[in-house]
Amino acid sequence: MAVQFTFNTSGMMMDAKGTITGTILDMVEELPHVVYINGDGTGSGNRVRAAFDKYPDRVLDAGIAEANMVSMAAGMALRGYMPFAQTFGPFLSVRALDQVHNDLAYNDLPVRLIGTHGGITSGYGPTHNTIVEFGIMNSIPNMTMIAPCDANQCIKFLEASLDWPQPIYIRIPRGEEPLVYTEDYKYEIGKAITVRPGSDLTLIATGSGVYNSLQAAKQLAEDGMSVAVIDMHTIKPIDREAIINAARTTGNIITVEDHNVLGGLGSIVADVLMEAGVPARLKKIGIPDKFVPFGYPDELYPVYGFDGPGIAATARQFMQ
Amino acid sequence: MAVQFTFNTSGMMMDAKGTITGTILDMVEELPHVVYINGDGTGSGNRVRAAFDKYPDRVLDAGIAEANMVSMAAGMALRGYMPFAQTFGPFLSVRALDQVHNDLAYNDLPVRLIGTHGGITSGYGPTHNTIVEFGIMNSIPNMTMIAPCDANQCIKFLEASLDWPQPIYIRIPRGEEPLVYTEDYKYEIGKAITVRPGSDLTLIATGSGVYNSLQAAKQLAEDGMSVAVIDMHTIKPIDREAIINAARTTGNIITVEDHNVLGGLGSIVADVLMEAGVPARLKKIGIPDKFVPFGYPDELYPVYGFDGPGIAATARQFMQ
Amino acid sequence: MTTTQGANADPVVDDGSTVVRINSVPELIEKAGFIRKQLALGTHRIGGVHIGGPLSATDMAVALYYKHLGFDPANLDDPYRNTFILSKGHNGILLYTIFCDLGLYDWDELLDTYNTVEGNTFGAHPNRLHVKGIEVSTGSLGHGLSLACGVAHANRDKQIPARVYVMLGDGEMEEGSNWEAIMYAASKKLDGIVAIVDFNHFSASFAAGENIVWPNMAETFRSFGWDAIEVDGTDMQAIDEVLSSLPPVDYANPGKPIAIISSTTKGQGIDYMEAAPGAWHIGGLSKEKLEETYEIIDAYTARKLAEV
Amino acid sequence: MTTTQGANADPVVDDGSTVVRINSVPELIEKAGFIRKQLALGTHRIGGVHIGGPLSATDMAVALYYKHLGFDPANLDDPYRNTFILSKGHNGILLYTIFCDLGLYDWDELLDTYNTVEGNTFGAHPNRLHVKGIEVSTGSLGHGLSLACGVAHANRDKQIPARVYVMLGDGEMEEGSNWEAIMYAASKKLDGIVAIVDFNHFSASFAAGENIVWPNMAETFRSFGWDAIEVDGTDMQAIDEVLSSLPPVDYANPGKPIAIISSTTKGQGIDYMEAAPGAWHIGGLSKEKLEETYEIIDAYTARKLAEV
Ligand SMILES: Cc1ncc(C[n+]2csc(CCOP(=O)(O)OP(=O)(O)O)c2C)c(N)n1
Ligand SMILES: Cc1ncc(C[n+]2csc(CCOP(=O)(O)OP(=O)(O)O)c2C)c(N)n1
Ligand SMILES: [Mg+2]
Ligand SMILES: [Mg+2]
Repeated sequence: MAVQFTFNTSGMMMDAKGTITGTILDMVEELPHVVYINGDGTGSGNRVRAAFDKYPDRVLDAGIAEANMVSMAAGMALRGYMPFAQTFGPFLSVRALDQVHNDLAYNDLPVRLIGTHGGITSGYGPTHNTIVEFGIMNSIPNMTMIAPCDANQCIKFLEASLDWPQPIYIRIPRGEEPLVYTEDYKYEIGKAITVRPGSDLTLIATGSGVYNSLQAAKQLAEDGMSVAVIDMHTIKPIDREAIINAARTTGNIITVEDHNVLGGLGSIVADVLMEAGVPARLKKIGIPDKFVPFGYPDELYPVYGFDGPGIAATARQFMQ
Repeated sequence: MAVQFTFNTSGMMMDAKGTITGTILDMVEELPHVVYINGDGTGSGNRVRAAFDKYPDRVLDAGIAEANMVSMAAGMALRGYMPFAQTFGPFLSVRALDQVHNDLAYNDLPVRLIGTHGGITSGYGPTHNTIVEFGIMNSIPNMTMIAPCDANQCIKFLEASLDWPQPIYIRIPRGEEPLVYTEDYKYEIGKAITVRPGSDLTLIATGSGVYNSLQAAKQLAEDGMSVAVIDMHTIKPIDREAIINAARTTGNIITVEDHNVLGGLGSIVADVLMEAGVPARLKKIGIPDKFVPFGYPDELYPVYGFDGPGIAATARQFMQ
Repeated sequence: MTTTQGANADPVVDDGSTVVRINSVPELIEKAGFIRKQLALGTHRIGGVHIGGPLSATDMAVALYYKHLGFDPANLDDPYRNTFILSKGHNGILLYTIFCDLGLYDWDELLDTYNTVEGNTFGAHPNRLHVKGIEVSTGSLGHGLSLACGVAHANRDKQIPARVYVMLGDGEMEEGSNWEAIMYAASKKLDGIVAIVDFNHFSASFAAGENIVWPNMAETFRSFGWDAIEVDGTDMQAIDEVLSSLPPVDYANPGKPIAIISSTTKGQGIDYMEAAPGAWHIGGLSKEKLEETYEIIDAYTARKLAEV
Repeated sequence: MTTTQGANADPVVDDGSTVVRINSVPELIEKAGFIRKQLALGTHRIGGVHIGGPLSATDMAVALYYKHLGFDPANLDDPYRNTFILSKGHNGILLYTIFCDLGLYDWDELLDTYNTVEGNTFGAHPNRLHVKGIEVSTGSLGHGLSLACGVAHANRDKQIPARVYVMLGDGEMEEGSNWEAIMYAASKKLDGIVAIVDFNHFSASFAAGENIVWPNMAETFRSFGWDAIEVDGTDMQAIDEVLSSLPPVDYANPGKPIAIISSTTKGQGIDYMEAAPGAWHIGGLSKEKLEETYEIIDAYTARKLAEV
């Protein structure tokens, strides 16, 4: 069901990474089974360090040893704990993949991995970017893959995660992202949210793509195009119904993601549509299967056309 | 262009793993830049051990340390060598993924990784199976992903690989697979081979799926169904033309792979078709996104319907 | 639940638990002989089983499961239990064999359905979701110590003074992930952890020192801040003494995590396997060979009994 | 190609190469002072640069690039060259700065285009496909020693007696992959490898010993079969002596790979950074702060000069 939201046009920024960390530390205080694990990111003189000192067995720092970090989290989950382990995305989803695959997915343990600097937002180049984890987690049984679009949704996701029995990989950007949602809303893992209705074209976006897609939709509205925007915050399990519905209602779909276009949201949408046999036109916006240059997203997003104007331009071309 | 082959109905078995190893060791003898690296698989009293003793700097065994194995191979490639590194698939594609991603793909070095026991052929359960590497490698820029269908094709692939400038991940089954090809043929990385023409339905298969698909096509021919079989030995870069052509000529496609149906060959085919906007019906045969029980392929393949009769049954249903 | 541990059983508890505790070293040696014969039987009935590693780890595993772990088949989820993690997961058959002996499973169930889809209980690598008594699914080497760090943190968080025993292979120690866990465990004084390296002098391909060289594994552990004890892993008396001598887990006065380097031979107890450990990493036995092998094991067990 | 290495340059070769060789310790110290100031300039002009690590590694890098490596800007692909691998890739700016000084690049190119799409040469982590003189692209920690194993095998296969220097961080040594390479290099006597740990007593978050504890890193290396040398990495004289004392690479008489544990402080040479290494893992400098920082560096350099 399409729930309607006014989206935040103020461009108000909020730190997704900080929000997540803070929320988990709140949980640590309230819930004795919640664990927070960092990987040499504890810092000093901050709230994480204070918690690290206060809870020596529940707020941990594995150091620069991500394999140990992930398996250790699994070890705590074996004893009924729910660990949230956070560091740069590639060091969880790529470096520690054997641990994710075996100790989390195959053992089916409710560990939550929070990969920061998702997509090309790191600014630190391909070793610190992760344009591959949608594809990776999609192929691993038992995994759930989430990419919230703003700091508030991170809180919603964290609450929802407490009841989710399986391992979750959550990807967030670097931090300081514009807010998408202004009003409260119901959040459910695996249920896409229609943030803007429309009848000509649907933008199916995830993570940072949602805000940019809303900007594009607004621009396109000025041209008289009615553009729906779906926040596909859950990449796996994918919301097939929402995709099929988009195909049926608008017939034209553009996917928007800060991820390799091979194996990412766009590919998953294609997969769902082909399997369902619902005809639709599809265009994917994302990273064109290459290692991107160095630079921050402000500079890089326009290069790959997933800032608002870039998405709008692609949409105009697609709908000609 | 469809080249036609008589396929091997004798069911003659040939050891793909042994063939690959033997061929690489031949190359080591002939080509001073070829390197062979194993991961505690050198054994004793065999040809690999003899070469290991004879070429202490070109036939190596990294021990049970796959991360070091892959990066070390990259180090040799930095100096102009072409290393072939072979061990169980998951320990290359999953365990050492950070090394594959950064030292091979990002550094763009011509290392060849040979992941054995591909798919669910290991018989050793999910820690030794790899039903994820098509999805993984597909999302990593610069990677080439190959899955030969028989021992002879392994030789063809190895020859072709000598001129390929980028890193390659090659997946082979456990060993002792039936031969698909009897006659000689031209092999090119990235060019699918139509091993059997047909007009009603196309089976697009890879690896062990090719032989089984040919068996199915033969059975279906008896029912009067004209079934084409394509050997999609290269998963990345995918042969778009072959897929689009199959959609245009038969309109019905079934993909056959020993891989998770999420992110594998079937998903890639769906992606290509949606992007091209060519209408076709698609059905994917593979592992249904779960960790499979323990057992050998003889027992497991029928469970997932990718033995010959299983594929034929799916095809009959699909074409009703 | 009653256990079928045979004549050697000495249930010492009266709290309704079914913990088996064999206190006598000769009886432990006999039990090890029995387990070896059952492993041989499995190798015959199943074929293609990892056998060299299970045999070298048998004495240590028997000392643990029949005495030091306090393993309670009727209370597998006891939060106060000691944990055993089989990091070298390819030795799953060793645990299944012990579990059958302890009454958790029938012998025929193990021997008829091992590694079959039909049974899907006993895989070539142990799966915690399929096999009662398995703490964690393993198979990819180099995970057990990290998992143990997590369990040890959990125990300490709950102030449960339990041990976490991790069984590793000498070849397995080549995995770097182990060393991450080793430096972490020492740094955090996770002294409930006992790493047992079944140093059977063989990986899947190489005799110790033939490829990767360990100058002195105990010293290496110590250099990371662990205590390390070297023991003859074929001497039940010595094993029992080492396991008995471990200091108590006392969170108020934390010590160091402890490594036990247990020196053995791959295929321990079956001479022709010891002589060709590479061939017997995985193997199968014909009916005739099985009979011969039973005799070899009996003779070995008798020798070991004579030594105490 | 001519180099612009300034007054300290002492090109000793006459074979057409442009190798820079500064033999005098005071001149190396002066060069280190100059590099530190250029790093400070970069930190001002660019902002948001990894700075603490580059500063602590400066003396070692200067000793290598201006003397011991025989680095030849005009002959970067020389198959006989010594190799330098920056395993702690986040210190790329240190190499770029040296490369500018050696004439491989213009200062403005570095300072104006660092980490921009437009330039796409100088990334936050060095990319061998974009930057001349970079041997291998790094950034994910714990890869350099394994890469070095490959280069060392290649050199030995061709009987090229060259060295492979790998610069690592103390925090980086927490990655298990390093220890795989360490056991492998010792086992295969890859004695061309020199691992230099810039032990600056800080990772990104923790002072040494605050989280992961190293009882004695040199001992740990030795336990794996390496030679290990501890040096004051802020004392150019000592650095020069250690690098000069390394035995020749002689494949007929292989020795052990060598670890140099170089003791430094994160932010070395800039007192306010040394006092707050966590804040200066990455940093930026205002114009005023830059001027002040130049003075601090000059004073530091003068002190170091006075000590020799
Ligand atoms: C990460 C990983 N790499 C490789 C293997 C394949 N493998 C299974 S057993 C084995 C040899 C193990 O030797 P060791 O640890 O000494 O065990 P044991 O001798 O006790 O059987 C290998 C290489 C694996 N299971 N996991
Ligand atoms: C595998 C990996 N994990 C984490 C990081 C993030 N990271 C970059 S620098 C750094 C701290 C490194 O500390 P150290 O090795 O001591 O370097 P230095 O003090 O010389 O800067 C971390 C954790 C990384 N680059 N790679
Ligand atoms: Mg062994
Ligand atoms: Mg440091």
